[in-house]
Formats: sequence, structure tokens, C-alpha cells
Amino acid sequence: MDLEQHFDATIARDQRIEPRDWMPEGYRKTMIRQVAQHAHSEIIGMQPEGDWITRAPSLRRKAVLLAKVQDEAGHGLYLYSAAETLGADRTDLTERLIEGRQKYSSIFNYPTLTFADVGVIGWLVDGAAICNQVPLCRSSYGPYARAMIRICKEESFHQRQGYELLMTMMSGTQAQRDMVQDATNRWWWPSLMMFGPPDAESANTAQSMAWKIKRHTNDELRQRFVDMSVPQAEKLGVTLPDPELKWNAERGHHDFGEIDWVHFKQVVSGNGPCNAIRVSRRRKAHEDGEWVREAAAAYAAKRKEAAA
Amino acid sequence: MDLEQHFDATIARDQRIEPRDWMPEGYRKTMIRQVAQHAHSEIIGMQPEGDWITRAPSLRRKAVLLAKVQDEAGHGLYLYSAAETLGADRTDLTERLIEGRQKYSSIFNYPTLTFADVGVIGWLVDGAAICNQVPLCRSSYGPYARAMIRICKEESFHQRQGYELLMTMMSGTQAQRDMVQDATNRWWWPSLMMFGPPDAESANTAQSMAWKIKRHTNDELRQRFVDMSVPQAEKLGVTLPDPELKWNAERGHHDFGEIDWVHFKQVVSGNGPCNAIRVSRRRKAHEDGEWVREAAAAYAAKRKEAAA
Amino acid sequence: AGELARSCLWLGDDALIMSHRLQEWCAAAPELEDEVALANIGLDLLGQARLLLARAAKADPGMVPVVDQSDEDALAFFRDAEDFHNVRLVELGGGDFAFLMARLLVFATWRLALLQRLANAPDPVLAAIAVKGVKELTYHRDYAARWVVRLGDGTALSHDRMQDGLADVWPYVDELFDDDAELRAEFDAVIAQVCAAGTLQIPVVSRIPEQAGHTEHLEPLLAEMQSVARAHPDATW
Amino acid sequence: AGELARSCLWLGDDALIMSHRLQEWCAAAPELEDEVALANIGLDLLGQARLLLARAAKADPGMVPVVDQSDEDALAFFRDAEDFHNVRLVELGGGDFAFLMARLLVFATWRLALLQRLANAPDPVLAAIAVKGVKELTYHRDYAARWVVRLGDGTALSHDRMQDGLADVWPYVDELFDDDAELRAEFDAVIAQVCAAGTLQIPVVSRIPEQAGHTEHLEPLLAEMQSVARAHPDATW
Repeated sequence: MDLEQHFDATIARDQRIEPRDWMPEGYRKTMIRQVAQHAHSEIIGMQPEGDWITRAPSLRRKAVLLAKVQDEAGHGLYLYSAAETLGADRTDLTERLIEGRQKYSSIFNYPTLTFADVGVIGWLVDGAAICNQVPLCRSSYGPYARAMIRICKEESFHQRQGYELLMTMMSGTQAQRDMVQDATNRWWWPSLMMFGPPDAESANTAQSMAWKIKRHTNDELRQRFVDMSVPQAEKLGVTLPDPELKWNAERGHHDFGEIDWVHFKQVVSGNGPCNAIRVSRRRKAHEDGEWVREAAAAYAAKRKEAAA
Repeated sequence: MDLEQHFDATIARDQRIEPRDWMPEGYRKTMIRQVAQHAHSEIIGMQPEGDWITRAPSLRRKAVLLAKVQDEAGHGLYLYSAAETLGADRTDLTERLIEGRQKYSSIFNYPTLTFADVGVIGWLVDGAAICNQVPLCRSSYGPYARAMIRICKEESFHQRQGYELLMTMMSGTQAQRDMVQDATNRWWWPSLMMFGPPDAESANTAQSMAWKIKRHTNDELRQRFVDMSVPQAEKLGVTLPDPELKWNAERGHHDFGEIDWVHFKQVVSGNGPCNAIRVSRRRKAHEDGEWVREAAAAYAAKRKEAAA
Repeated sequence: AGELARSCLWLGDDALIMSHRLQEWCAAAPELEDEVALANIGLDLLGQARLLLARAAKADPGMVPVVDQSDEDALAFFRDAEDFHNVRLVELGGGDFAFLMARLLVFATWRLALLQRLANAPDPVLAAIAVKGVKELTYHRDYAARWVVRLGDGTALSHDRMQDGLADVWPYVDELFDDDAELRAEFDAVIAQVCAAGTLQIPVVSRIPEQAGHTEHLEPLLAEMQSVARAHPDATW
Repeated sequence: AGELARSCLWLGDDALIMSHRLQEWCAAAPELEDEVALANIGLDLLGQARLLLARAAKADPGMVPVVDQSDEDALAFFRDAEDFHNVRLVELGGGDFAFLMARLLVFATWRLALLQRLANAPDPVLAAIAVKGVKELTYHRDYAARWVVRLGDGTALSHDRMQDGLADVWPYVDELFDDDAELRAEFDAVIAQVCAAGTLQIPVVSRIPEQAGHTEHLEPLLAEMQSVARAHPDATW
């Protein structure tokens, strides 16, 4: 059995590929891209919510939000480490991000306008992320699958916290309820877009499904998310901004309106409302930290020399 | 009559020295130092009040404050120009300032903690500045004397505005009255220090008086300021923080308590509460503007070349 | 009256927020001359804002928050972000001097064209504000244009920064123009002339507008601007 | 009870404001590892602040502003600057990573020594908070000390910046110590050790303390921190 056959057999038996195993170049490249984009998303995703830490209106919410953003930094760390097991280099990946050569989830290119956005991001954005990510806990690439198990656990904790914040706000003042509805209006459609283009137009799905680094199609996951969110919205008392949204007993699923894919492509290709600011803040942090990283390297080199 | 005799005779006749006139090196150096320090004070003085422009609690006060800070920039401009008539270079003077080699009025090394500080700076700090500066309108150096005439006119306008703000605040809420009293407590003694060390310890006074670039001693001016401020404080309804302050019918002046000259020397020598931040902000503005000034110079050079 | 109040409020909000962004440059400009000029422009716009907000309040008192303050202050300090109607261009935070000049060029060119039209407004107060504003905006536009040209045709570094500044501002240009093709053409002609003189490319707009009315920059701006006024709602200043 | 309330309030305010300054570094740290560490330290201090403010309120309910909020939130969001009792060290704004590490080293070394003493406080709640805090502060101090040494003995640039960071922090050190010579000696010994390892000079303190209790940095910090809470005083979050 040659290397490729061995690899195929491992996949077929639903066993995991580990860093030292032989793997096809295409698999390695696709995995690196997938993991790196996921890592970048965690890091960029710190910004829109992180902006509200210093302004959080209660100390408890401040602590919850700070802990959540810290978790996102942690997720970024595991994921860059997973990418490194595939031979990628973290500095190189960071440079790809800040030079716009590698993408991150386009959901983070929307602004957070009120504190209700923190709750809605937890509810809808983390909710959508979980739908996407739970199947990835069975990804064929071992280090990624294991990172995802830990990440999913934390994400569902974040989702519950976000939803709980919204429940509290909905039982507060009218101004608070209005904020929640407004945030829901703004984040609903972008959340649906998180699952990517419709299956008919999704180029990589077939190969990724074959390699078991993707387990469900975009449209399947999107449908699951809609079905999950509708009763949550009802319980919350907010209206989802889609007049065509309704239960279809025949399909056993909710029907929903047409997604504006032209808008989606604009945001993905760098023209969303906050793309420029997100990347430039990341670049600035990286550049401002240059002298610190250089100092740490110089110090380590001196210590090594002294020890030799 | 030689040059020096001619110079002395001009001074004696109370006529002005003009840029093209011969003048002793000592006079030139002393004047450059005096004018530069005054210019630096105007520029650094923009910061403590300028910090409140974006937070001013009414649009009218915001406009008044912005206009005042703009005037200070304008004063800085005239004064640097006056220094340039003596052969100094503005860029060189700016560098002396940001490298801590040339001083500015130590009053600006105190923090502005509430909006009442804006009013008290107008009342006491501008009031003290006017006491210092009115005699300088008769400075023997022409360009400086003319600059001072314009500056004093604007300063007394600022002083009235500051006092008027305090009057308004004193007729407002208790919290506002408390703010005014607190600000008065903090600025009173530093304002007295603006007149410099006591005459007995003031080294340059004699020569400066002879050259008519100084017209009154520090203690004379300080007494004038105290006598002026006491009735103003009464009318305002604030207490000046000096238990020894009282009218002395015999002297025809107010007696007042001992000034803490140790504190004064600390602040003058760079150890006041805000010295570091004031200078570093000025340095940052200068450094951040480097590429802009270079561009303007490059553009001007190109235009000149094209015209030639 | 509804239309008049709305126009005055919108124009007033633009001026107020743009003035705030200029105020932030206090003690941070590249030269003292620019310190003076930026304060001057900030003051002109603040003055316009005061007149316009007062006019809006008079035309429709119902829009003024009920607090014990003058109309202009009630509108400036006691409305929340969602009740501000400024264009997003003016609320963007941060940026270097090139960004500031790009924004000022766009803002002043657009507003000058608007105010020129309003100089014949049926409301005599608004017309008078517009006439005064035209003079001011002409200076603002020329100041910005001179810097855009100088930076564009200065050093290689300043050229790049100026081009970046334009690129950062450009996504917020389209929304300044509804469907007034004439206004847009007038604007485009000025910008084209300035960019040509500064050896600059006019950016290709492709960024899409946001769904919501404001960017995430407005809320922190207002938090700062309104902090003292709101801490003392019963005070007089 | 007056003494207990005061101690808890002061310690709580220090932790709250220091935490805020760490929160500002979110998404701006030099490495992801530091992102995690700084958030962690910020969280620890925020946790201490919450416990301490709640304890202070319980010991002296009279100090809590009368609003429809929990004690900790009433104290954090509805007091004005003059009612905060934090040391000025924690409120200073701006600064680079070296400044942050200098401040954190000073703060954590001082607070660790304080909390070690309070572990035997007569009030069992305060004692328990102190015991928990000692563990946390030990980590904070070690994290900061490692960076101070690394930057001090890293490159020439980082050495200068670290030295500058210490110089900027130093004027605010004296006021941390009343007249507890033992506490000061303990602090000095740690600092001396860290500076020696980092080839750094301990600055000569000469800047005098201000007359007033706070610097001009606190008011804008609170304006930001309190903006949402104060915009919705009747809300529950």
C-alpha cells in the first residue's frame, strides 16, 4: 500500500491524520488555509466586542466580556499552533493577515453600535459559529479536531452568556428592548452569510467533504441555524428581520428569504464597513509590538549564549 | 558716539530698539530667552485648557474655549516671529523646548481636573499673566513690545471670560460651586509663583531693569496681583486658600502667607506634576508633523524649480 | 416646517461632529499655522452648528430633548447616538494629517455646494446661515485643497499617505449625494482638479455602505462630548 | 467599620482602575500570549474590585450612591472622580508596553505586600479576599518582572524604553507608602533585584506629588467607563 492509499484508507476508516503522517499537498494546503482563517477570525473577532469592555455597563458584564475576549485570544493561539503542526509559521500567517492576503470571517467587518451588539454577537454569531464548528470536532486532521473540541465547549458557553444578556435586557427598559431589536436587525442577515455561498456555487465543498475536513454543506448548516434560532427569537421576544421566514411543515424546516449575495461578496472581498479598520488595527498592534518581540528574542539569545 | 553709547542713549530716552539696530550680545541673548520662553508658554499653555474643548458642557463655552486656545497658538506665532527678528530660528527654539533645554511658565505643569479649572485659569492665571505683561508693552525691544500690546488685549478678554464663567458657575448648583472653590484652592498658590522668585533671590532683575526689558520687580507685581484678586474673590464668593491673607492699612496692601519656594523650584526644574506629559505631547506633535513639514518643503522646492 | 427642521438639524449635526474631530487636533498639528487654521475651521463649523440647531429647534420644538438647557445644548448634549443625523464621513475617528485633509476636502467641497444652493432657501434664517457659511467653507476647502496638493506632490512618503487618506475617506463619499446629479458633478469636478494638481488618483469606490446609520465611532465621541454636561444636567454654564 | 469600609473601597478602586488600563490593551498586545496574560491580570483585578467594593458597601452603606443598581455597580459607575480613592499610579493614561510593565511591576509588588499583611485581617471577608489576591498578585508580579528584565536586557532600544518607562512611573511610587518602612523596604528589595537582573537603574525620585488627589487622567477614564451605565440609570444588565 503506497502513502496515498494509506492516507485514503485512514480517512475512509474515519481515523485521524496526525502531523507526522504523510498527506497529499492539496490536503495540507487546504487544511493550513482553513485553520489559519479560523485563527485569524478569532483574533480579528476580539475587536468588535473588545471595544465594549471598557464601557460595559456593569462589572459582572465587564468580567464576562473580558473573559470571552480572552478566550478568543486563546483560541487563536491553539489554532495557530495547529497550523504550525502542518508546517506553517505563525509570523508568516500574521503577515498574510495584515497584508490582506489571507481572509477571516467576514462577520467581523460589521460595527458594534450598542452594548446589545455584545449580546447578539453571542447569540447569533457564536450560535452560527457553533453550527459550523461542531462537525469540525470530527475533522480528519487530528490537531484541528482536538482544538475544535475545546473551542466548541467555550463557544457554547459564550453563546449562552450572550443570550442571557439579551434576556436580561429584554426585561429591562424600553430603550434596552429597542437596542436588542435593532442589533438583531443588523446581525441576522450577516449571520446567515457566515455559512458561506449556496452549495450550488461553493467550489471547494466536494473535495473537502471527501477529505472529511468538512462534514455538511453550507446550506445544510444554514438551515440548521435558522431552525435553531427561530424559537430562540420567539422566547426572547424579538422579531427576525425577514418577512418570508415561516415554518414549512412539508419540509420540516423554516423557509427564509433570499440572501443578498452581492453584498456578501463585497464584504468578503474587503469592502465591508469595517474591513479596513479591523486589519489596520491588527497591523498596528503587530508593528507596535515589533520592538518588544525583538527584545525578547535578543534576551533569549543572550541567555542561550551565556548558558553555552 | 559709539554703538554701545548709541544703544544706551536709545534706552535712556525710552525709545525702542529695532531689529536692525546694534545691540549688546547680552541684550540679544536675554531678549531671545525671554521671548522664546514666553512663546513656549503660550504653546504649552494650550494643553491644559485644550483638553477640555471636546468636553465643554455647553456649545457657547466650547466656542469660547476653542477661540481662546486658538489665540494662544496665535500668540505663540507672533512671539516666535519676534524671536526670529533677533536672529533665532523657530525650529531650533522648538527643539530646545522639547529637549527640555528651554523653559516655559511652570504654571502649566499643573493638571486641569474639572471644567472649573478653565474658568480659574482665565481668572487667576491669565490675571497674573496680565500683571506681568502689561509693563512689557513698554519693553525696550520694539517687536516684542508691539506683540505684547496685541497679546495683552486678548489676554484681558480671556480673563473676563474666565471670570464670567466662574460667576455663572457660582450661581448654579452646589456641585458647581464646590468645583470652583476646589479649583481656586489648587491654582491660587501656583499663580503667585508665576511672578518668579522673591526679589532678594532674583538674579537677572537688575540688568533687565536697566535694559528696560523688565519694568517692575517680581514682588511688586505679585503684590499688585494679590491686591487685585482679593476683591474679585469676594465678589465671586470663593475663599482664597491663605489664612494669613488680610488687608494691611498701614502698607495699603494685602499681607499674605509664605510661598513654598521649595515646591516652586521643584516644578521649575522639571519635577512638577505634569512637566513630563506636557513636553512629551509637544514632542509627539512635532515628530508626528515631521513628514508633513518635509512634504511642504519638498513641494515648495519643486515649485521653485519649475518657476526657475 | 418639518422639512426645514430636518434640514437644519442634519446640517447642524454634520457641522457639530466635524468640528469635534477638528478640536481633537488641538495642540497636535504639524505647524503652528495649522494649529490656528484648524481651530479656525473648527470654530466656523461650531458656529454653524449652533445657529442651525437653534433654527431646527425653533422650527420643530418637539425634537428637542426636555432638559433645563438651551435648545442648542439640549440637542447637542442630550440626544443619544441614534438621534444624530450626521453623515458617517464626519464621525470617523483616528487617522493622520493626510486623512484629516482628505476628509476636510471632501466635506468642505460637498457642504460648500450645498450651502450655495441654500443661500436662496425660502427660510430667511437658513438662507442667512448659508450665505455666511459659503464664505467660511470656501476658505476651508481651499485650505484642505492646498494641503492635499502639497502632500500629494511632496515626498514619496507624503504621496502614499495622501493617497491612503483619500482611500480611507472614499467609501463614505457616495452617501453624501442622494440623486442630485448636478451637485455630484460639481463635487467631482473640484476633486478631479485637486487630485490632478496633487498627482493623486481618485480612489475607485467599492466599499458598500453599512446597513445602519452610524459607524462605531459615534458613540465614543458622544460619550466624551456629553460627559460633563450629562454629569450636571441641572447646571448652568 | 469605618476603617474597614475605607480600606476595602481604596483597595477596590485601585484594582478597578488598574484593570481598566489593562483592558485598554485588548487587541493591542505584542504577542497573543501577552493578550491572554494581560486579560487574565485584568480579570483578576476586576474580580478583586468587585469583592472589595461589595464588602465596602456592606461595611458602610452610607458611601453607596443611591441608584437602582447593585452596590458594586453603584460604586463603580455612579461616583464622580473626586469620590474615587485610587492611587494616581493606576490612573495614568497612554504609554507604551514598557510603561505598562513598569507600572504593573510597581503595582503588583506593592499590592502583593499589602495583601500578604491583610491575609490576617480581623474581617474574615477581607482576609479571604486577600488570601486569594496574594496568589493572583504573585503571578502578576512575576509576569511583569520577567518583561522588565527581558526589555531591560534585550536590545539597546528596549533598554532605553524600559528605563524611560520606569522614570515615568517613579514619581508616583512614594505616595504608595505612608510611613510603613517595612513595607517600603520589602518593595525596594524586589525592585532592586528586578532592575539589577534587567541591567536597569532605579530612577531617582524627584518629582513632587500634586496637591490634589487625582491626575487629569481619571476624569476621561471615568467618562468612558461610566458612559453606558449612566445613559441608562434604570436599566438592568
